[in-house]
Amino acid sequence: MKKVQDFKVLGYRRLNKDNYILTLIGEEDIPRIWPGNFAEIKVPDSPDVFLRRPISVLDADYEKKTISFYIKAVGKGTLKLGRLSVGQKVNIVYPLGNHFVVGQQQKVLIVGGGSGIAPFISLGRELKSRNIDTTFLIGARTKEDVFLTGEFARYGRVELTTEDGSMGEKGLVTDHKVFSGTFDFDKVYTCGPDPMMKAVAKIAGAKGVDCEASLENMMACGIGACLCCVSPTKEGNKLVCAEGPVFNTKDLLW
Amino acid sequence: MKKVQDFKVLGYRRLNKDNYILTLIGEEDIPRIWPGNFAEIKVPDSPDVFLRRPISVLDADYEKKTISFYIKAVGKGTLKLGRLSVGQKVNIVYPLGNHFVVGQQQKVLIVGGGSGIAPFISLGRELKSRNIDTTFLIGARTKEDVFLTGEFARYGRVELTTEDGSMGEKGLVTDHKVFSGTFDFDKVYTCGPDPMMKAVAKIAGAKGVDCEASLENMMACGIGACLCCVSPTKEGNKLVCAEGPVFNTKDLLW
Amino acid sequence: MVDLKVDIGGLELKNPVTTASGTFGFGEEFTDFVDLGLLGGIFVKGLTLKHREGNHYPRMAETASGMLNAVGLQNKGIDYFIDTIYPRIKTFDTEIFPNINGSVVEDYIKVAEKVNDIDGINALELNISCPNVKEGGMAFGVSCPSAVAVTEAVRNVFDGLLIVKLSPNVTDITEIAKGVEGAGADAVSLVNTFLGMAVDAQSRKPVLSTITGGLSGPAIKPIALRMVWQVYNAVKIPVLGIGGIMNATDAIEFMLAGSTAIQIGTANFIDPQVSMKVIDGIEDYCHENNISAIGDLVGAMEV
Amino acid sequence: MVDLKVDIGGLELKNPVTTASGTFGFGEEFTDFVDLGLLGGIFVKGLTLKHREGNHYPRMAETASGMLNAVGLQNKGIDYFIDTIYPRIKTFDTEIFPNINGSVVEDYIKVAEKVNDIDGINALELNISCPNVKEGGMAFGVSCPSAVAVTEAVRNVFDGLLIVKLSPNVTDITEIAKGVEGAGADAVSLVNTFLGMAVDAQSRKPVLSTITGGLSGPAIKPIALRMVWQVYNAVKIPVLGIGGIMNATDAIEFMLAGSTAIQIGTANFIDPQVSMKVIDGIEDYCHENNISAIGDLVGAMEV
Ligand SMILES: Cc1cc2nc3c(=O)[nH]c(=O)nc-3n(C[C@H](O)[C@H](O)[C@H](O)COP(=O)(O)OP(=O)(O)OC[C@H]3O[C@@H](n4cnc5c(N)ncnc54)[C@H](O)[C@@H]3O)c2cc1C
Ligand SMILES: Cc1cc2nc3c(=O)[nH]c(=O)nc-3n(C[C@H](O)[C@H](O)[C@H](O)COP(=O)(O)OP(=O)(O)OC[C@H]3O[C@@H](n4cnc5c(N)ncnc54)[C@H](O)[C@@H]3O)c2cc1C
Ligand SMILES: Cc1cc2nc3c(=O)[nH]c(=O)nc-3n(C[C@H](O)[C@H](O)[C@H](O)COP(=O)(O)O)c2cc1C
Ligand SMILES: Cc1cc2nc3c(=O)[nH]c(=O)nc-3n(C[C@H](O)[C@H](O)[C@H](O)COP(=O)(O)O)c2cc1C
Ligand code: FES
Ligand code: FES
Repeated sequence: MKKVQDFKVLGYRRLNKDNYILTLIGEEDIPRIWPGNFAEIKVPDSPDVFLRRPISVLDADYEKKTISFYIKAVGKGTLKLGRLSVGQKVNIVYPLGNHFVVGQQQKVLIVGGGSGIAPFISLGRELKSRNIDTTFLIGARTKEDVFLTGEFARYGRVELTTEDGSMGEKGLVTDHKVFSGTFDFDKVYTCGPDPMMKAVAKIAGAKGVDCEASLENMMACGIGACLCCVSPTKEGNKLVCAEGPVFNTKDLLW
Repeated sequence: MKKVQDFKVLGYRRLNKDNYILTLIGEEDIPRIWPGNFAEIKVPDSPDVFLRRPISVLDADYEKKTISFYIKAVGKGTLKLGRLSVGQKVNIVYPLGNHFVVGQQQKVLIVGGGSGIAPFISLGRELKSRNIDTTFLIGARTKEDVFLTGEFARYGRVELTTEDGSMGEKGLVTDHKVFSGTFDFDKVYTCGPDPMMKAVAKIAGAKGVDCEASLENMMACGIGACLCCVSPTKEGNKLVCAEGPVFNTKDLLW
Repeated sequence: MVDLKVDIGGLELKNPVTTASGTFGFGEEFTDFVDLGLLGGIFVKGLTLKHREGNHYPRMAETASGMLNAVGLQNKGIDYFIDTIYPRIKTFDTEIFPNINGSVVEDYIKVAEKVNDIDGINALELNISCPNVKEGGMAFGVSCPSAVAVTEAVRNVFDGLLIVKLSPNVTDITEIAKGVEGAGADAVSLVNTFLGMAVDAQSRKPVLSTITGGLSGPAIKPIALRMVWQVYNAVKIPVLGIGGIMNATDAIEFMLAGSTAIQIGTANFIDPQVSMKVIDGIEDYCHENNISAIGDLVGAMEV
Repeated sequence: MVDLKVDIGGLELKNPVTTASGTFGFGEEFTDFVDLGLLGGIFVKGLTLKHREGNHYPRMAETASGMLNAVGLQNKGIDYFIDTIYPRIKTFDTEIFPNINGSVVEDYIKVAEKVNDIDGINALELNISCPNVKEGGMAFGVSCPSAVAVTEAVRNVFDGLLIVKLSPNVTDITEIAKGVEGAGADAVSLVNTFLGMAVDAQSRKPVLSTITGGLSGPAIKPIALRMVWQVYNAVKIPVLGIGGIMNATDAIEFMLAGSTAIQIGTANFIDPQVSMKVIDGIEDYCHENNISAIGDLVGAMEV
């Protein structure tokens, strides 16, 4: 059940200059949120931000009625969301979109880059609860851009790559050793920049392993009403907000 | 010299539910402000307020670099200006418009109503410094709407009328006894709702006393550039922001 | 009690608040947010004869108090609507208005014929103003002879209430309105989106895959209001006002300017519950202003 | 060093940033805020043959990301400009562009003749798009034959650079642009304001004394950008882009869409110093993007 709800800013956790976790607290019950679901956030008090902004749900606490987002400030809206006052009202529409499918896997690989790591806390917890062996492979530019590894470590092995080699292996995620040698994963989940996801999907495809990717897209409504968000698939154009954001990469024209 | 300047909110003094004094503090020198001058305030963080809002300068402290405004919340902009956080940035263009002319008077009457009392603190101070005998006649709806009388009392006699008689004489300002009996003022200054100013101007005119009124108007630029603000006068349409807001009522078509 | 019922050319709506085509899906997308049975009506997403994939990504750009879209009538075609979608949504206790589109007059006729045969459909909106398709669309709506021609053609095959949706991208919208009135339209709805463009200064490319797109949202409200008022004064058939309506006050302004009913578009994206709030707000306004029948507001602006 | 100089039909401006007619007074109003000598040029407030009182109050309404104005060409007449204002402002080290208006072609001719005789004036802007006057104004700009007629008439008597200011309230702005190009215009400027309306739901009256007014500000930017791009592709003469430019990025978007120079209008009310900030911002953009001559940006949008 989707809903529109007013929350209040509970607080921030600042990860670095541009990255932060925003936690909101509400009064109503939070509906069940699945790993990969997102929210459409109305950026308050922002004359130049007209539309809502889609942001993945990082985590939610059904007891405390809190919900949190991991946000990278890239423009007007995400900058402003990082500068609200505690107690300020924030209206969100949530939970939106489909979600990562967790099936009868034994060993999964999660590949995240940039703000694409957000869905993977809750996905990791879900996998762990089902005793599925999980490896998180996180790619970043430098060690300053590596976040949440402590959280990921609770749910599985954590591997890192940085472009400058300042942490983990040097290079892109796809250069990482998990992809060379034996590749005994039976599922890959990925979220991050398009080129990264495409490269990961290609490798997974080559190895014959099922791969799900969460796509980004410009969105207006987030609920499948405007048909503004679109991704070409083998079955024609699909709505990223309603038929996605998670797609099985074998259905995409990648 | 007019300027555009960033200030910060220093604080509020709440007069009642809708009326407040907003004080801003800046870092630059404040140019000389005359009684009747106004500022064009950019309402921060307000998606539905596009244009600046004209507000009379209530007072300024050249030493402390503060400037204050007496504001009545009547709509989007004035509501928001009453809800800023301390330290929040506010950009203003000031000082704008002409001002009340203080000449060789002996005894003056100041008639203010509603938010029209704002220019009269600094005018009263100016008159007092020149030893001019000053009477403030303030009209309000009820005693809850009577403000700043303590300040006015520093500079002259204070007379009050309220529509419900809850303070001062009952009735409109024009019913007040200063207008009956001997009327020995040699100048009248007025600011407030149009009907009030017109009535005051009519009496002053009948008594042959010079009268200046500060007019309100919808404004876009506040600096005489857009020609959006206009008041008909005996010499044709005049710009309220640049040729006013203070007019000698004998020049108006009242 | 305020009587909110309105009459558009013989068709009665519960209230003047409807949702605009392309901004409310098929209604189903909003069941979590809105009690659809409270709405005056739903104008469903634009339909064409054949399945259309729509335009390439990106199809959307945010602008000051508005947005550009270049969806390009993505839909599965009229038959899919009739066979699969309509059976699902016909149970909603509100008026369903198909919005029909075509590249050539023949297409419009074929779609209208099919709509004419749907049980339970009382009206259709003839869209001659879509700016986002290469052929047809807005081209019909910006020339009076072609607007008249397509209206006449559809009129001949459609027995229900015919609402023609006008393009604002014209010098004189009253000319087109009068033309389609003469050609048998029972009502006109306006405005569709304004043809606009967004440029990305960094990449030095257009933001939209189609270069230009349709502008909607509060940015266009003043122009839309003006056009509604002009058309209201030019024709005798009812006018449905559209363009940047975000709240009840906006809706009332459109009614005062001459709208018998209004359509809410882009606002549904900002607040999926806005349509219900507008209904409530109109009712409150009527109470406060002692208006017993909403129809009294239509065209009541004193000039 | 970035070369910011631009050439409009033989007239060189220091940079592409000018201020739009009716939004910058005669420049004098901004001397406390702007070093006028830094501007590419100033389009002064609209001038007419005779003194005009303009329209009644209220003349202005705020709208979403924009405003409506109904000033109605209040001015003291061309002779007053020549005798009193111009002598004061001619010392500014920037190009002064008179903006001329009329109710009938004869008036335009007379004003243009007078402007032709002013020493130091190199160009004029022929406004055939003012939506706020009962006679003439926009009526000239929305019909191709009349736009051509007034352009030809003024061309016959004016020797300097003739810039024709186009109305956006038309079906096909390229038709009018091509028409005035053929009639001898050296450049076109666009857009003037869009005809809009505001209604006060409480008083149930129009907000403006004239009922309708001209919409300006960022709300109109997407439509203005589209028109600039269309006109740029339709004519060979330079295009001056106008419409909702609030910052350097907006200005660059207009240049990429085909503007040789730009005019800043409503933004001057929001920030009286915006014109200087736009100049600085354009220079920064050129530095960051290794553009050595600003002219390289004109029409450089890759489609
Ligand atoms: C399903 C989904 C989940 C997302 N989850 C997260 C998340 O958890 N954390 C996070 O930081 N970001 C997330 N994003 C991306 C986020 O929506 C954009 O960064 C944000 O909308 C940018 O808004 P802005 O106002 O800051 O930027 P703008 O000023 O609007 O634009 C800045 C830049 O971002 C690009 N951009 C704008 N909107 C989008 C968009 N929707 N998708 C991609 N690029 C865009 C623009 O083209 C421009 O280049 C998600 C996007 C989607 C679609
Ligand atoms: C020279 C001058 C000095 C002023 N000084 C003060 C002052 O010291 N304190 C104070 O509280 N107010 C003052 N005002 C009035 C103040 O500018 C308006 O109340 C304010 O602009 C309303 O803005 P808003 O966004 O709150 O209202 P909106 O939501 O824009 O409108 C609410 C109502 O106010 C009316 N209104 C809007 N703008 C104006 C305006 N400029 N003048 C008159 N009515 C308007 C509207 O028509 C509407 O009815 C002054 C006005 C002028 C012209
Ligand atoms: C994303 C989007 C898709 C649209 N699709 C259609 C459509 O299929 N058919 C149609 O007649 N109008 C379509 N429109 C136009 C709207 O119905 C409406 O006329 C326009 O958006 C102006 O109203 P608004 O400002 O309230 O959005 C669409 C508008 C948007 C924003
Ligand atoms: C208050 C006001 C007065 C204007 N007066 C004139 C005028 O006298 N002559 C003219 O050609 N354009 C006039 N315009 C139009 C502007 O020059 C400009 O074309 C329009 O405002 C669009 O630009 P903007 O969105 O940057 O304001 C006026 C605009 C405004 C807002
Ligand atoms: S964002 Fe509207 S359909 Fe996806
Ligand atoms: S507000 Fe612009 S001239 Fe007065």
